[in-house]
Amino acid sequence: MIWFVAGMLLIALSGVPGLFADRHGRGGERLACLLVLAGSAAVAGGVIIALASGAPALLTRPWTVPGGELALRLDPLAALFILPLCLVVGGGAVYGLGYWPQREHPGNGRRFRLFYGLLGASMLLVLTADNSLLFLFAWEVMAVTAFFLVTTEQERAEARRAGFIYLVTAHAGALALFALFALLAQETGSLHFPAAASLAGGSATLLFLLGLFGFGFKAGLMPLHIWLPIAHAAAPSHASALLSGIVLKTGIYGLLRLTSFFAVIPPWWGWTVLLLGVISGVFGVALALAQHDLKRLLAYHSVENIGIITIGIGLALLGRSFGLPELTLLAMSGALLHVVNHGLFKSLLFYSAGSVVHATGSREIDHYGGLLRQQPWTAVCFLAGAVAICGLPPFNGFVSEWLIYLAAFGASRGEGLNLRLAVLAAPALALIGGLAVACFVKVFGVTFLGAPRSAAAATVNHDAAPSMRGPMLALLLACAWIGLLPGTLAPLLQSAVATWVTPVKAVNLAAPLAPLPLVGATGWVLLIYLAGLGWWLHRRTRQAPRDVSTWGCGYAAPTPRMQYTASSFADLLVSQFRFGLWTERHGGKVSGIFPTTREFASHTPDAVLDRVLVPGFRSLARGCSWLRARVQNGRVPTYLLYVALTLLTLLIVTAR
Amino acid sequence: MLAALILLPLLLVPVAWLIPWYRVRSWLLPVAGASHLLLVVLALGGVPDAAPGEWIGLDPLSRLVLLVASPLYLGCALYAVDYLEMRRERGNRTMVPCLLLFLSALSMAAMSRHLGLMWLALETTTLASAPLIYFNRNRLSIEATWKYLLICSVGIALAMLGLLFFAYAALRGGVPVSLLLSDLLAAGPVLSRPWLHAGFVLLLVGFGTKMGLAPLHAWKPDAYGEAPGLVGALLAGGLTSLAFLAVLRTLQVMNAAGALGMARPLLLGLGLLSLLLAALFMMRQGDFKRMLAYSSIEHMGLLAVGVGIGGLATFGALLHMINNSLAKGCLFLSAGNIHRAFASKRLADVRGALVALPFSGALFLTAFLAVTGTPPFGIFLSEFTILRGIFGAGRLWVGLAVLVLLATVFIGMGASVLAVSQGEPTERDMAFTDRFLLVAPPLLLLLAVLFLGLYIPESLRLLLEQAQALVEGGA
Amino acid sequence: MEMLARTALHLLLLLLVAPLLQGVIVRTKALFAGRVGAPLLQPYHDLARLLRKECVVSRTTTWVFLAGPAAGVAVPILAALFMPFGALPAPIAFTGDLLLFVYLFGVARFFTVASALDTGSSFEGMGGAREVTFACLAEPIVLFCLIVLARIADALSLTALLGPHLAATWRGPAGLSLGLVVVCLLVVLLVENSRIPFDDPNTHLELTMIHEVMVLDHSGPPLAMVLYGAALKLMVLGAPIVRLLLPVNTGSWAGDALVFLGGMLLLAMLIGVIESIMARLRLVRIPQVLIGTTMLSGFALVLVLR
Amino acid sequence: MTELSNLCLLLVILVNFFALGSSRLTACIQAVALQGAVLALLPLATHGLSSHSLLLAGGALALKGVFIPWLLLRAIREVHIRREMEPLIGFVPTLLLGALATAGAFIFADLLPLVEAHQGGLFIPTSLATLFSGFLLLISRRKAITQVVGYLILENGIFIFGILLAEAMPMMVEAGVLLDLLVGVFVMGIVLDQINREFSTLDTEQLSALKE
Repeated sequence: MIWFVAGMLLIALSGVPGLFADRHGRGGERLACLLVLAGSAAVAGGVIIALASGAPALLTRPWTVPGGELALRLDPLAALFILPLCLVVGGGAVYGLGYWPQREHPGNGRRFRLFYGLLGASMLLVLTADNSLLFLFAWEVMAVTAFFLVTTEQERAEARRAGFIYLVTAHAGALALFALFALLAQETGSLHFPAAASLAGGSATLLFLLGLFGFGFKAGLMPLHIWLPIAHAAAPSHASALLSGIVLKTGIYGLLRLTSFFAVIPPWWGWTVLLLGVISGVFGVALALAQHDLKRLLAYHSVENIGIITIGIGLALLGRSFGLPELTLLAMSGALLHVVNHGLFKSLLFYSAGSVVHATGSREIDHYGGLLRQQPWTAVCFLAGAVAICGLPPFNGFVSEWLIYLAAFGASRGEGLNLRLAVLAAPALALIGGLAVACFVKVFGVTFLGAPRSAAAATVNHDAAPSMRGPMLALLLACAWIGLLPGTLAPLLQSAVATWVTPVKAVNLAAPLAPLPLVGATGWVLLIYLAGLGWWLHRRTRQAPRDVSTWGCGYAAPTPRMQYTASSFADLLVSQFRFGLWTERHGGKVSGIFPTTREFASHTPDAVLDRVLVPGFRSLARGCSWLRARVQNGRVPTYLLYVALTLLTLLIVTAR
Repeated sequence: MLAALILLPLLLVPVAWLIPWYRVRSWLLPVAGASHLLLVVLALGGVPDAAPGEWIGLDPLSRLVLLVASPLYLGCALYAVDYLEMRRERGNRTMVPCLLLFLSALSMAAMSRHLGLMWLALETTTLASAPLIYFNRNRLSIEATWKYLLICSVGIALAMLGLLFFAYAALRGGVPVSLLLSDLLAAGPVLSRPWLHAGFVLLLVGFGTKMGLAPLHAWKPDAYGEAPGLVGALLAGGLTSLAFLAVLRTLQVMNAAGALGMARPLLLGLGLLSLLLAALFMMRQGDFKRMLAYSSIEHMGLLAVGVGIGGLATFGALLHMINNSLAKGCLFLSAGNIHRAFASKRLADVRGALVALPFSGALFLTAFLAVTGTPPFGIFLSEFTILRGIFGAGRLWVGLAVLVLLATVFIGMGASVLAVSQGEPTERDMAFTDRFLLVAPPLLLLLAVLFLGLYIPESLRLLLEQAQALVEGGA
Repeated sequence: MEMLARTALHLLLLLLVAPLLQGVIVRTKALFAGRVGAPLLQPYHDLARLLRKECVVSRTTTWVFLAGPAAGVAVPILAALFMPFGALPAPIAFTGDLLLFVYLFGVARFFTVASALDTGSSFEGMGGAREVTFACLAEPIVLFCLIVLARIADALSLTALLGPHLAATWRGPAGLSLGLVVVCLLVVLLVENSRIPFDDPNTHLELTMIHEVMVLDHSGPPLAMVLYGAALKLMVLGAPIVRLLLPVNTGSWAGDALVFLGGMLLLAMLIGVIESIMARLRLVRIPQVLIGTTMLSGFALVLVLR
Repeated sequence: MTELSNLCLLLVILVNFFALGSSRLTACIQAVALQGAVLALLPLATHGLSSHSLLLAGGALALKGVFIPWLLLRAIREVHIRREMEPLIGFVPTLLLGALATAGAFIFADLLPLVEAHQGGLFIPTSLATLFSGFLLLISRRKAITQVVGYLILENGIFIFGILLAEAMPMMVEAGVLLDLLVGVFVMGIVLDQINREFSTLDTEQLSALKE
């Protein structure tokens, strides 16, 4: 525990010395990076020690604020969230050296690193807090620091808008949590977190709904995902990685903690969560497919993956309400593993996307093309991340989705139709998987393959800097490790699920997870096959003539601009989801035998934010201004009238 | 020593009037403030609680208010030095004496154990602050002053009538008539109910006007909007706390008479109304100083709600009074700096304060976060405590309503504050930059709020609990 | 030892018989058209020639261009290890291997489309877009069918799903949904292998192609691997249909193998017949057909869930 | 003695109505001066000739009857405003409202239990009625001067009530009332002066620039 706390403090203070360093020097950022690395190492060490000891590590100190108590609790459930956090936070610090160097960003570099460290530390505190007040405290600090990361480039209007919307949603969610924990304190009589499965009845329903709202906002559960795409797009890439990889997960963590308190789980909870998961998954990936801003697209994929995780949680909740420990175990371990996996491969994707953006200076996918030649490292890393996020073997994404599938299939064996129907999660997952493949083939192909579509892409001359490459490769290895040796994580998953709900201690994960090594083995074989065949093909085609151009199907002068773009690639598929996406298309109609030049543009705004909330709030604000102009009309007599009326009303009320 | 708290600034008034040296006159303010703070600290430690029958004395409530008001005043006084230095054209021959008089009246209002005396002191604060609002000497400021004066005078007159009703309640109850707090509390049970209730309503409306509870708030946006930043800070941080103290005093009497059950719903209603009004009126507020006024209304509403619920919520409300005053001080002072630098307080003209005035801009933004209840600042604790009180009292819907309104407030206020602080700065008065004395006081106030968010000294907790017991003990 | 023998037999069946099916299909269509048609072994000759030929590679391409064909061959071979051939159990069988089976083809698709995009040709991009679109819509169908089978067999490995119990099931109450499953799987087979009515393997207008247009630039050995991969895929995906239609277990493995081969040939002929008697669907219709099929499979699932 | 005081009180109420009804500022101010003078009689009428009540009466007369009316008259002489142009609420409606308010005051007063000594007195209803009339004037008029007049009448209402408690709380109340009145109106006078200088009018319509 001491290691953990020390590491947390190191991370928190990592940005402070830099504040006093030279605006253009490298010392500050190097020192900060070093501190973060040391901190993450210490934290990871502390976690591993705590895990080895078996029992959850506790730390309790008095705190003199009303109801406060510095209570930390480090159990396997938290550990499962903390370990990827260490990797991503540490990696991000190194990545920043190359991606956001102080000399290129003298204005905001120091501020960025300060809040980066604070964010990391506050998340650690969120994941280990054992007291409502402390939790809220860390939660809000996390929200605010993340806000400052999003608005790093606050001179850009886009970043300001993103920051504002993020801040508002974060605060709204936090207020819901205020209510949640106040009611919880009323139930348990103290602000200390209750023990697992200790709450029965009471205002459970209200607590659950408040939690779903408050934590759902953070997790980016549809339709509460509004802040996510813009914020991820606006932040610097390693901040986006941290946001999408870890910050979202704190929402999931909160939901898990909350549900672990209750003794009995009514089935409709599981169904609600499951349904939300399916909606987030399908529409998240559909929206992603329709985007052509690289980072916005990745952000929507975060919504999708949160959906997958939530599907797992929903199944696990159903397993609990129907008393099927095996189902609970499979679903929850799948969900937890996907939490880890998404943290890893999404960060990998954001890092490599950042390297592309850094090189081309644009986030528009349709401006890329043929980058694989100049950026082989980035391309390989992105490819690996893409394969992983599509849930394809041999990478880690498949393993977690596989577990959730098994759980869904398991549900079909249960008695009672209201449980069996949960099996429908499986086709939904399949649809999500298929769409994800389509989307990432699109991104990878349009970005790295073919011919450059713009001058910016054609003049790219550098791959990711070594300091950016290192973290990317580390994450790549982590993904491959989980994908190829999944069995190694089984014990941790088992104990984590056991901390969430006790009965699964009886069942052991070994039986359901037995095939994992085989899955890994298949991955190995696949790799070997591909390598062998590829090597053979390479030898056979080594002396093939390479100076020919692509066969243009008889068209004489093909140009790069004629290549399929991201939009056109996705169009056929997106048109299937038109009912939910409302893609906007402008122009593009050609007529006549010799049509003149025509413009065509299509973009898909966020269904919830841009179609519902923004107009709604605009009219609300207009109404408020109107009312204000009437009430606050500047005339003293009117004001005195208010006083008189108040006096009369109160007198009448009391006289009655 | 208590007398000194009142007399010292009072004696300095003529001095300030007479001495010819501009800068020295400005420096009288910090001197008075510092010595006042020193005396307060000594008094808090040394002077025992007031015995029955004393007209001037301390009790936990007055200790709390002094504890808030004195540091805030010192901060504003320090700020005033450089501020007046920059506004030499305005002169400080009215400003300084009025501020000193304000301090004296403030101390008296906080310490008087006699409702009549307290009422008198409050009236004096109103009169002393009127010329301060008029500092800028233009049409708008005169208008603001007029409104402030008229509405507050009406309010204070109603409060007077309320006091007379209390007295008559005692007369009717057959006990010797006296407005001494101790006597009223002792006579509590026999006070005649109709008179008591009517009197409470009058006092609530009267002091509520001063406190700025909706719909009695109408003077606030104008006065806060037109007054210089430091005056706004004193009004929003000090005067409102005094008015709140006055309301608490009446509550004490009601409590002694066992009529809290009648008093609380009224407070709760006014509080919720204030929250609602503030929430709606902050939406797309184009003037950031008026926005601060609405924020002050919002927090007065929170105080009223807290007291209206009672129990833990009252404890939270008392804590909130401290945090709110300090945070408001920082907010108004930094806002004043931004106002000066951009020579405007319209959102349309003010952009990129973070770049233009690194310190003031950052302070403004941080103070906004603090005042909207973001950790690690104290307001987070007090708001959460109030909420716990509300939910603990089983008032589920009140709690949820308060939360929704707080969220709305955050949206409205956030939009304006971020618009002011972020972005590329618009053209501005380059002569004005962050000076030490213009930045240090708000910073110190903010640090105080931060401190209260991280650690609440045992003694302060005890004080708060005693104060709470005083308001509603035994009820 | 015995295990190794089984695996060897399994792979031999696959690798040797797969091109033959293509021959059978072509022959059947020729007969319907009243032509003699190419010899049954023509596909073997084609592959052999292509492997010998030189190849040309566009200058825009990278190594990804070659990864497509490689995956196209590697994946079916690997997937076949989980798929029982008729009554012959799969060499590898474990709980949940059916998902691995499904996702392996996802890998193949990923790299095939990627290599198509690598050429930078608008036509091949178009083909890729269609491929992924229809695959997306086919994916849920497969899952529905698998769930139905899993529910019937109460197991989660392909071998168990296609076990000896099927014969009884046909007669049982679940027979109807089994029939629906066969239909759905057949549709999926046709889509995945880009046959009429969804795609025409030997059309000559690129604008109407799906799969063929993706491999326009492949030549020589890579093209050979593409074709061979397609044949393997047809066989692997056809196997479950054969098993469902002929759920007979002769005691000996030779007998089982023969039954399976016979079934595969019949299936090939069936495909040939379908291709001869049906017209090609308009591209916009294809999604509707697929969604309809999804409904059908969902109905099958409901039948067994209740 | 009650009869005399009641007489005065009725007079006070009449003056309220006159103030509410009249459109001429000078008349209004003079009416208030009259009201102040009448109020000065009250303490003598109730508590007889004691030094204390004499002082109260003297103070009231000096302030309410003489000083403040003089101040206001001077003000309007400077800005040459004679009459209250178009009030926010017409004169007749104002009068009706005033009647309502007075009636309400009497009803409300009945709810409040009195001590024997004050039974049969009109003090409570009159003070409330005067208070309400003052309020009404404040609410219904545009001119700053008229509003000050309204404030004065409001204060008079409170003063009437104070007289009841005069001997119960020696010096305290009346000191409060008089001082408040003095300071309040004095400061308002200053502000009026400033307003006059800025706007060269005392029409509060001009004073509505500060609005949303």
